[in-house]
Amino acid sequence: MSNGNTAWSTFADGIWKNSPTLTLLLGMCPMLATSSSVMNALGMGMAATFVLVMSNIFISALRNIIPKQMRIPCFIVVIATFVTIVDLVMAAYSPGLYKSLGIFIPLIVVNCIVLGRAEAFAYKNGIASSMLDGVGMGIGFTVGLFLMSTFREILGNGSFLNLPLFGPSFSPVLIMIMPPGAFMTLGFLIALKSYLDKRQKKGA
Amino acid sequence: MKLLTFKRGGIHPPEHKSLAEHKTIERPELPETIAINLCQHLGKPAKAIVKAKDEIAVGQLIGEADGFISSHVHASVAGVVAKIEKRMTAIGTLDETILITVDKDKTREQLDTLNKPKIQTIDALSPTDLLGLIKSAGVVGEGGATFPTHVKLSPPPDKKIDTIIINSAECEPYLTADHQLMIEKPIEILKGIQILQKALGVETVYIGIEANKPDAIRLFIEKLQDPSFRGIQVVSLRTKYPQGGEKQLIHAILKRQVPSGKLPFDVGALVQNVGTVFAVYEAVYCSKPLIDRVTTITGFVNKPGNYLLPVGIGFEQVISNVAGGFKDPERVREVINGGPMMGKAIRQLDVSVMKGTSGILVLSETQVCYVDEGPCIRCGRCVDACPMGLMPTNIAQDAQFKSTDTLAASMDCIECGSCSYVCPTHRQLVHWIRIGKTVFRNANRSSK
Amino acid sequence: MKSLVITSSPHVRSIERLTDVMYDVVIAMIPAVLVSIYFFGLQSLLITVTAVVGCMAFEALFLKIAGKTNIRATVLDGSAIVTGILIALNLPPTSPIWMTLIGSLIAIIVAKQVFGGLGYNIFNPALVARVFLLISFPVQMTRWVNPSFFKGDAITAATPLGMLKTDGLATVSKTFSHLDFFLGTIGGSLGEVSAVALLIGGLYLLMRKVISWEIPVSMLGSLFIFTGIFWMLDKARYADPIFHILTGGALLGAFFMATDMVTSPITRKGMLIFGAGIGVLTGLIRLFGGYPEGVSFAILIMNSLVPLIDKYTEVKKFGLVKVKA
Amino acid sequence: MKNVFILTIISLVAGLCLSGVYIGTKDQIEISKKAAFNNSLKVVLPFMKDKYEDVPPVKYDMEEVPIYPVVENGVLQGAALQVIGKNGYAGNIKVLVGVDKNQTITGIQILEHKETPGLGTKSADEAWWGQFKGKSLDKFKFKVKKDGGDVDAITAATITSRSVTDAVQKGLVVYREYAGSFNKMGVSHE
Repeated sequence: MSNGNTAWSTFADGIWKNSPTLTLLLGMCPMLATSSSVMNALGMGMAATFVLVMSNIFISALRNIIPKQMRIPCFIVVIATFVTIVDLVMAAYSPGLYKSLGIFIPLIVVNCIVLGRAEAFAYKNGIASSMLDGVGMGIGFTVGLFLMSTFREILGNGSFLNLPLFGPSFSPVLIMIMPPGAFMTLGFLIALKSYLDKRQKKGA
Repeated sequence: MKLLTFKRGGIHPPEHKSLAEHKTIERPELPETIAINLCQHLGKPAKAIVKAKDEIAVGQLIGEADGFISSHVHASVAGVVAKIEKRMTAIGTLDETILITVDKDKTREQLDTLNKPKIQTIDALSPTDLLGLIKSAGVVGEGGATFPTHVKLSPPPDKKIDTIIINSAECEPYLTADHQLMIEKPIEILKGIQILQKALGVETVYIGIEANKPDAIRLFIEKLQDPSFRGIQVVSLRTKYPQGGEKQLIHAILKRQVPSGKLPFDVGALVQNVGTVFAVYEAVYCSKPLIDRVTTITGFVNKPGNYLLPVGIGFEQVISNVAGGFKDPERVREVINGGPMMGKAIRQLDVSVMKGTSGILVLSETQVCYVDEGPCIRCGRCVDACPMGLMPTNIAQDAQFKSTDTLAASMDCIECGSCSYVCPTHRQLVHWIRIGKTVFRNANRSSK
Repeated sequence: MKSLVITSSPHVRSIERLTDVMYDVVIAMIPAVLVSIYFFGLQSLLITVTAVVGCMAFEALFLKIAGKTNIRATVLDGSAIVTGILIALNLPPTSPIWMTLIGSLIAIIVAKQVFGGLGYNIFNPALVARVFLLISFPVQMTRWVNPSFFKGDAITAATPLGMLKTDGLATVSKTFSHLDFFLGTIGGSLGEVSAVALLIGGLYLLMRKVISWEIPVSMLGSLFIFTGIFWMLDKARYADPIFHILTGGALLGAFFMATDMVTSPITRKGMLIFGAGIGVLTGLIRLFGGYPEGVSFAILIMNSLVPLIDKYTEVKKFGLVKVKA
Repeated sequence: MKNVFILTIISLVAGLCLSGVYIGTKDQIEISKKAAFNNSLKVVLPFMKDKYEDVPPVKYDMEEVPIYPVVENGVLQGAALQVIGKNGYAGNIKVLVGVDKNQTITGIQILEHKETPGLGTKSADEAWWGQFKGKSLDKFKFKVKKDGGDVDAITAATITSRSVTDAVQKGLVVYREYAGSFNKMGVSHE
């Protein structure tokens, strides 16, 4: 396998095949909580991607310095730093989004995707591929959130990116933007993904 | 009279007894050949002690008991041994079988002498003598389980039996053989009971008869007026399936529960089928081994009735020559050895009648239940119907998925079929529970 | 002669079939359906037909997509029809057709088939549909009208329980009498207005032994006792227990939904616990919860406890007695 | 020892970075917060010219009601009051109520709530709260119609409507008291 191919698969794995939300089922808490509107979902996705990429880069860079026994505290410190940066910047320049994402921004610290990639990938791989992995996983997370929030916002609020799609006579399916709707949508998305994967496998 | 019954579960299937009810026991034409299986009983098969071309007489010992739980097998006809080979039995096993070419005249002649009582009383015989006679006559339980009777009559010394129960419930639908035997041979049966009383040293005997046989109940009450039959009582049982289950019968009559995993003698009881009692009578009074038995042939045949069949007569022979043949051979779908609830469907017709064949039931295409298992809808009917207080649907499910959580309970199942009978989605509960027993045994074996 | 077939014992079967059970339930619901047509007019017939056809169509569709073979038999086994009628009985008389169809979709696809079809669903499909609709479309789901087939136009009205929640007990007692609750001349969903029609259906089911007495009796009994205690404490504030039994979905739930075999315990003792739990939860939600009516939520909550109840109420095996020493 | 040292270094570097970001964003965060609140104030007090008096909350019936009065040339022009609507569908509702000098409502804003999305949240739309505009205590009954008042409740969200209506009424009552004491004593910053 050529080198370019490996880099590509490192990047592409996270987007679909090992999608963190639909296959690895990581980061479900922010996923369920912030997918009630596309705007929130994209904000969350980008914030998490930023943290993921930056922490992957730094942890990979420091992987020869960080002793094995102390790696988890070190990861947390690195991740928490970037999360706090995102938190502060968002509060300063995007107060509306900051308000609606609320507690979930600081909670990126304990998002399993970030810590999981740090442990499983960045600590063992070089800076460049760690960055690619971070970008791929981040996009995968964002794609999952985007799919879910699109479905939920259109059905549950009759809008997309806060733009109303239907006339005033449309009754939105309110349950979809409430917590039960999040679980149902996630279930259906996972089912859809395994169905598509299975069909692809059969075709190949 | 108050009707006794067991407390939990039970079902009321349609009886269909009118087909063969009150039909006098007939002795059929003898066939040209006969095939006697050497494993007619629960336990180790008997060993053949004759060989091809040997000339044999009626009642001659041809298979010798091998081990403690085993039983003798005797020739039911006179003739010449044609060959000895492995053949399919009516219960689906493959066993050594002795094929005999029948000498009809000699058979008839010898049977007449054999059927005559040789002694008038049993006063001269000790309990050990009685047990020996029963053992050498190869008597086994005729209810279907075919447990060697002499073994059952020799409980371990620390188990004291205080009550004998004669099982005349005949709760299986369609079957009427025991009923007819009671009507025709009451005195012989009572004498047989006396033998059991003496052999075990037990005074108290209950004859349990289901209330759907009022003539038999009346007849026995009348016969019991004779003061020589001491300690014997008739009890009427409610008509409910499985009233004749050993543990159910003990519970109904004595209000004693046989503990899970234990045997009747653990609660001081002994249950004998009425047919077995008659065989015991013949063994002692006539020195006649168990070579024929009363069997009900019923269902989709022209001449349903009760017949005294020699052990080893072929099913095909029985149905076509004895019971007048199938009503419409094209529409016959299933032939069952035993009753409809617990009997086994046979694979082919060239199997022969055994000591445990209480009935031969022929079902037509409209009577057969082709099984199209649906999903369990958790209606709970099987739980209500189970006389053993089990949860059949749970056991079946665990058996299906090979999970051993509840399978220990499957060992208590008596396979009476009540659960499968009531299931509205036709789940094969008994079938799955049987598989569950095997799964459980294997799991236990491998864990040890 | 054709070759013999081999079946496992027993070789005779009870004539009772799954379809008989299901169609008995359908028959038992006829009085309630008729009363709803009498009170609310053809609209209610339209809702019922839509829900039933919707359920059967969605079931057929799902089985087709899932590649099942016995589609016809499964769709016609009666369970989809029962679910359809139950959905209709749980909807207000002004329900739009599209909402009824969404209800059928949720009941059959989400609550039933996704779990594996009949026998494997954890929650009562009709109730899942009702709760889904209630949360999603609260406006349409709480638009009640007075029964007015003969009086001309329907007037918007409140259900007695809704009125109790927003206006207090005094207004309720001024507006309705217990006879109204009994006959059904009150606002409410199609199937919950007439206590007498539900009782007829319930008695039919009991008589046919499709349901057993344990669940209805323990559910209504515990609701009666629970609301009765509060009524005794403060008669001006809390409604009397008879009111609570006759209004809302208590009777509909007790006879037709809590008794759903698939989603209720198997054992008799379990049924008693299950029913009692529903009664108490219903009372709690009605007296202290946010929604005026709590039967659906109570049943769904208890549905989720069924495996646990079954585990702890296993029937006592025959022969579990001490061996005499 | 080495482990602790490395962790300390990493933490130290991280801390330094963070202090930098914090200092860089601190002012902007303040500005954003103020801007957000000012936007709400502008909606409820259309006549306000960018300036309100900073006064301590008014005490009313066991609770403290934050008040933002607008004073021009020593004359009270009106005020925004931050009142709590009790017993909402899911907890309390924080409402900002704007009142002008004629003691009529100029606007309201829902600051915080936990109501059902799509139902209770409709109370934040002007389409609904617009009905309060220009209403005063003497000419309008601040109760939902079901309770015998003049307020059209939100369909299927009577409880939310009732809670918000109570809050608005409370705002008017508190303002009336405040206006009374203001006329006696002027602006009091204590």
